[in-house]
Amino acid sequence: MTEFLLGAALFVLGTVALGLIRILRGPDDADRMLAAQLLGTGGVAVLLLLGVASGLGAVGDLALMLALLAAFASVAFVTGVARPDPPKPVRDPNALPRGDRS
Amino acid sequence: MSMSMSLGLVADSFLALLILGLAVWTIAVRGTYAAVVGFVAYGLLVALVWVRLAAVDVALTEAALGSGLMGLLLLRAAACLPRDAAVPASGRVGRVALRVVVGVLCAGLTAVLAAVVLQLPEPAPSLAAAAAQVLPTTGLGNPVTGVLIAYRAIDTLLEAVVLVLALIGLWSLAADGAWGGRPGALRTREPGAALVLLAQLLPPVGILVGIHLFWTGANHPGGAFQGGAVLAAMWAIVLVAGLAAAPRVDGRRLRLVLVVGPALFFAIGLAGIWWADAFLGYPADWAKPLILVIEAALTLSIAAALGLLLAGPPAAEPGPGPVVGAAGQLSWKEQSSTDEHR
Amino acid sequence: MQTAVILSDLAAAAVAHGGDLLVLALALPALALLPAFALGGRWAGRIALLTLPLGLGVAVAIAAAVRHGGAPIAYHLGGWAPPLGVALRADGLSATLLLTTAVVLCAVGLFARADFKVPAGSRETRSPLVFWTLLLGVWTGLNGVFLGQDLFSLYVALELVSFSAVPLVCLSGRPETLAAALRYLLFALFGAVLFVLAAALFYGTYGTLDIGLLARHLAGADPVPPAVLAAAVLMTLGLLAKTALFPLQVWLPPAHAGAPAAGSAVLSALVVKASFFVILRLWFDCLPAAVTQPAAPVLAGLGVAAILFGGVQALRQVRLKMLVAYSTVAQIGYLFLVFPLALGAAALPAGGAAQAAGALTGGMLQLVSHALAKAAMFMAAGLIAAALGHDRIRELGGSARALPLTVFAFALAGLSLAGLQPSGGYVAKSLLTAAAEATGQWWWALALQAGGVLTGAYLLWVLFNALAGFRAPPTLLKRPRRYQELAVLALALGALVLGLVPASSFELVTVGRAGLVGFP
Amino acid sequence: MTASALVRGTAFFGCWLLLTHFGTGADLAADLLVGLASAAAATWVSLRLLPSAPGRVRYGALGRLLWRFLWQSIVAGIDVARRAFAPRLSLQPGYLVFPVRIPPGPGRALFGAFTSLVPGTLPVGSGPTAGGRAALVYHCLDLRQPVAAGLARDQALMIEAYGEDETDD
Amino acid sequence: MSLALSLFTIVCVSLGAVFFLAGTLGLLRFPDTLTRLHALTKADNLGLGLVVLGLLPQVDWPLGALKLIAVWLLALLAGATVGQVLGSAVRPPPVSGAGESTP
Repeated sequence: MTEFLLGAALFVLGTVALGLIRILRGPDDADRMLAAQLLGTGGVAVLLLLGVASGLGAVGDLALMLALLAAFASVAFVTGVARPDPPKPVRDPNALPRGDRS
Repeated sequence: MSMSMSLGLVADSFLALLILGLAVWTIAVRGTYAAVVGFVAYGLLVALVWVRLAAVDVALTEAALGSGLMGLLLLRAAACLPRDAAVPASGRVGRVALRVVVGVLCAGLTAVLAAVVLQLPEPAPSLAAAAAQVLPTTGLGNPVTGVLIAYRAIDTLLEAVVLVLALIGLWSLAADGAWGGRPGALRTREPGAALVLLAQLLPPVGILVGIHLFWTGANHPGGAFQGGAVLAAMWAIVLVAGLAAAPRVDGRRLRLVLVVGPALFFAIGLAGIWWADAFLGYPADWAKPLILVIEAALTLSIAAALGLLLAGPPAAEPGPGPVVGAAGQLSWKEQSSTDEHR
Repeated sequence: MQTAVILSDLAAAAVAHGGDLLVLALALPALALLPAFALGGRWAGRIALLTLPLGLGVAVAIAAAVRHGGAPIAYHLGGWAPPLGVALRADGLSATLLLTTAVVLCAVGLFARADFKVPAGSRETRSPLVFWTLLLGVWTGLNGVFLGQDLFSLYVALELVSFSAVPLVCLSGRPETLAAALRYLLFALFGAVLFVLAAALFYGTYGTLDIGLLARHLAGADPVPPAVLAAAVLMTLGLLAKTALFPLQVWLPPAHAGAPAAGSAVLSALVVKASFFVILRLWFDCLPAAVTQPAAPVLAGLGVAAILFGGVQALRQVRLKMLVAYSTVAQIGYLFLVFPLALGAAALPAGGAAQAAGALTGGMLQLVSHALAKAAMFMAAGLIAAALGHDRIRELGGSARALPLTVFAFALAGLSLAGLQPSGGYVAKSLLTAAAEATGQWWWALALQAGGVLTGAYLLWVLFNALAGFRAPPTLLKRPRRYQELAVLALALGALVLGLVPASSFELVTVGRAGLVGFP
Repeated sequence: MTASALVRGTAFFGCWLLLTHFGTGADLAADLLVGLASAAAATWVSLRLLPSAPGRVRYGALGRLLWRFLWQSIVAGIDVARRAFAPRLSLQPGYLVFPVRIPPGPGRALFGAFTSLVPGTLPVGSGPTAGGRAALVYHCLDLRQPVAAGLARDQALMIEAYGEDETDD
Repeated sequence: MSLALSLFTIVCVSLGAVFFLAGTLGLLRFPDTLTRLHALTKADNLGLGLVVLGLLPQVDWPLGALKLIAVWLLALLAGATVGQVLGSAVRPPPVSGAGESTP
C-alpha cells in the first residue's frame, strides 16, 4: 500500500507540475496564477498521500495549513490587479464603495 | 522497501529538476507579476522538499511565510510598480551585460558550493543526537523547539526583536502627516461577495489552526512562528475583505501586543539568572510551562508584527470606519464600533 | 590613594561578575527598546537617553574587568555549553569596541536631543520614535556582534544592526535617500545571504558554529577542508559588502551622506565597524595562520585601493557630507592593513609578539579614533548644513566666524583623521608604520603616508573654504544648540586625547590574544 | 445570539479536538484548557465577522441542498474531465445573466460559492438585468446546456432551506 | 475485509489522480482564462475529494478521517472563492444584456 500511495503522490505531483507549463506560457498573469493554484491543491493531495504513506502525522497539519492558505495567493493577486492606482491612499470619502449600510 | 526507496529517488530528482527550472524561469521572466507567481509556486515546491527531508517544521514555515505571506507581500509590491515597465532602449545592452555577468557569477558560486558540499564529511557531523539527548530536561518533545527556545534561545529572542525593528523600519516610510494613522496597503475598494464570504468563514478556523500549531510545537512540528504566520494570514484576509480596518499605529494596546513576546522572553530569561544560574536558563521543574508561556506570547507578537508588515505603513485615512464592500453590509452593522479592538 | 583603592575594588567586583556584565551589555539596550517603542511619544527619547549612561557604565565595567582580570570573560547562555548552546565572550577587542560604541552613542544621543524632539502639541511624531528606537536597536546589534562567539548568533546580531541602520538612512523621507537606503539594504542582504551560507558550510564540516571550537578543530586540520576555504571566502565577501570595502563601497557615500547628522554619525563611526570586527574575528581567531597568510595581502591590497579611491573621490566632492562619507571609504581601507602587518610579525624569527601587538593595537586605535573623529565630523557637518541651509563646500565662506566652535571641532577631528600629531590617528599610524618596517613590508607604510596626504588635502580644502570670507559671516538659518556643539567637541577632543594617553593603556586590546593568529 | 455562540463554540471545540487528536496529547487537562480558550477566541471572531442571522433553518431542505451540491459537484468534475479528455474540445462558452432572488449578503455569497462548483457555471460578477432586477453574471462553459434551469433549482432549494425571512435584514 | 478496503483506496485514489490529470489537461487545452478556471476548480476539487475518500480507510477513526474531510472542505471553500475572485478579476463581465438572459 505504501508503494501505491507514494506512486500516486508522484503521479499527482507530475500532473500538477505539467500544469506549470501554464506558468511558462501564460499568456495572462491570471493564467499563471491558475497554475500556481493547481499546484496548491495538488500539493495538498500529495501531502495527504505522503503523510498517510509515511505515517508522519505532522504532514497532515501541513496539508491543513496549505488548504487554509490555498486561496491566499489568488486573493492577493486579485486585490493587486483590481487597484489600478495603488500607491495613492484613498482620500476622498466619496470614493468609498457605496455599500448601502442598513 | 527497495521499491519505495527508488520511488523516493525518482520523486526527489523530479522535484529537484522542477525547482531548478522554476527558479531559473522566475529570475529570467520579464513581467513582475509572472515572477511573483513563479515565486509562490516555487515556495510550495520547496515546502514539499522539506517534507521529503523529514523537516516538517521548516516545511510549515516555508508554506506559511515563504509561499503565503511573502506571496501577498510581493504581489502587493508588484501592484505598486508600473506594469511591465519598459526598459529604455539605451540601457538595454548594459543591462544584458550585467545580467550575463551576474548569471556567470551565480553559476560559478553554485558550482563551487556543489563541489564543496559533495566533499563534506560523511556521515555529516550533527548536534541532533546531543539535542535529543538533553531534551528531557526541558520537558519538550520537539527537539526543534528545544533548539529555538532553550539551547539557542538568544537567537530566537533577538530575531523577535528584529521583527519589531523591521516593523519600525516599514513604518518609518510613512509620510509625516500620516503618522499615527492606519496602515493602508490592504485596503481594497470593492471586495467581491466571494472574498467577503471567505473572510467570514475562514478566520475562526485559522485561529484554531494557528493556536494548534503553536501548542503542538512543544512536542510535534510547529511553533510560534508557524502559528503566528497563520494568524497573520487570517488577519490579512479580514483586512483585504474590508471586514475590519487595520489598527492605528500609535495605539498603546497594539504596541503592547507587539512587544509582549520579546519582553516576556527577556523577563523570564533574566529571572533565569536567579533560578537557574544563567540568563535564558529554566529551572528544572518549570521549564516546560515557562517555555509555553514564552511561546504563547511570541505567537501573539509575531502574528501582530507579520500582519502589520503586510498591512504596510500608516497612510492617510480614507474616511471613518472600515471600507465595506457591497456584499458585506448586511452582516456588518456594528463594525465601526468594534474595529478599535482588533 | 583612597580613590585608587575604591577603583581597584570596583574592578575586582567587575571581574567577579564579568559574565553577568556581558548579559547586561546585550540585554540593556534591547530591554530599553521594547518600552521605548511600546510607550512611544516622548518616552522613546527619555528612555533612550536614560539608557545611554547606564550602558556606558556597563561598558566601562566590562573593560575594567577584562583589563584587571587579564583574561577574556565567557558566558554560557542558558547554562548550555557550546556546541549545543551559545556562548558570549569578551576579550580585549570586544571590550575596546563596546566602550567605543557606548562613548560615541552617548555623544550622539546628547546631540540628537534637539533634532529628534517631539514638538509641543503632539503626542508622537514619526522621526523621533523611529530614531530613538533604532538607535537602541543598533546598539543591541553592535553589542551582540562584539560579544558573539557563535556564527549564527553573529548573523542575527548583524541583521539587527542592518535592520536598524537602513531606515536611519531614509529618515528624512527624501526620494534620493530612499534610493540610497534601498541600495544599502540590497548590499546588506547580499552580505547576509553569503554569511549564512558560509555558516552552514562550517557546521556541515565540523558540526559546530562556535568560533572557539571551530578554531580548535581547524588548528589540527591539515590540509584545511575545501568547504572551510569556500566558507571563509564567502563569509568575507559578504562582510566586505556590509563593511563597504572597495570595490563594494558603492552604497556607502549616498547612504551615509543622506542620513540625518546623528544617523550618519552612527552609521559611519560604528555600523561599518561591526562587520569589520567579524572579519577580524574570522581570520585571526577562527582560521589558522596558514589560511590567513595568503589572504592577508589581498585584503590589504583592497584596503590600499580604498584609501586611494576614497581620498581622490573626497577631493572631488562638492558637498561637505559627501566628502565626509568618501573619507569613511578611505579610512575603512586603513583597517585592513592590520592583516598582513600582524601576520608578518608572527613570521619574524624572534617571535615578533611585540610587533604583532603593535600592529593590532595600531589597527584598533585607528578604528577607535576614526569612530570618534568621524562621528564628530558628521555631526559638525550636520550643524553647518542646518545653520547655512546647504553644505556646498565652495559656499562655506564665513562659517568659521559664524560657527567657531563647530568648525573648530571639525578641524580637531580632521587632525586625528589625517594622522597629525598629537592625535589618536597619529599614534595609530605610527604603530602601523613601525610594524610595517619591522616586518619588512614598507609598501604598506607607503600607502599609509599617501592616505595621510590625501586626507590632509581634502580637509584643508574644507577648512580653507570655511575660513574664507571671515569678515562677512553668512546669515544663519538656525543657530546650533550649545550642548550640540559641545557633544561634537567632546568627541573630537576624545580622538585627539587618545594620542596623549600612555601606551600601557592600550594593553587592553591584546587581552586574550595569546596563542591566536599573529601571537605566537 | 447566546444560542448561536454556544453552537459555534461547541463546533469549534470539536474542531480543536480533531486537530489535537483528542486524548493522545501528553497533558490532557492543559490540552483541553487551551482548546477551550481557542474555541472561545474563534467563536468571538466568528460572531464578529458573521453575526448570527435570525430565521430558522429547515433541516430537511438543507439536507436535500447538500445532497444536490455533492452530486452536482461530482457531475461538474466529470463534465469538465470529459471535455478535457475529449479529442476535440466541445465548448460554447458565454455569459448568462441570472436574476437572483436571494438578497445581497452572506446568503447570496454562499449561493455564489455553491454555484461556482456545479457543472458549467462560474459567477464572475453582479449587475442588474435589462429589467433592472438584481442579478448575478455567470460565465458558462457550454451555453447549449440548460444552465439557467439548474441555477433556478439551486436557488429554490436554498431559499427553501434558509427561509425567506433570513434575508429581511 | 482488509483487501476490500485496500481495493477501495486504490480505486478512489487512482480516480482522484485521473481527475487531477483532467484538471491539468483542461488548464492546458481550454481556450481562454475563464474556461481554464472552470477546469481547474471543478476537476481539482473532485480529485482531492476522491483522494481523501480513498485515504479514509487508511487512517484512524474518527479523528484522522474527520481531519482529512476538514482539509477537503477547506480546499472546497478555497476553490469556490478562487474561481469567483479570479473570474471577476480576469474579465469584467458585461453588465447587462450580453449573453442569454433568463426571464
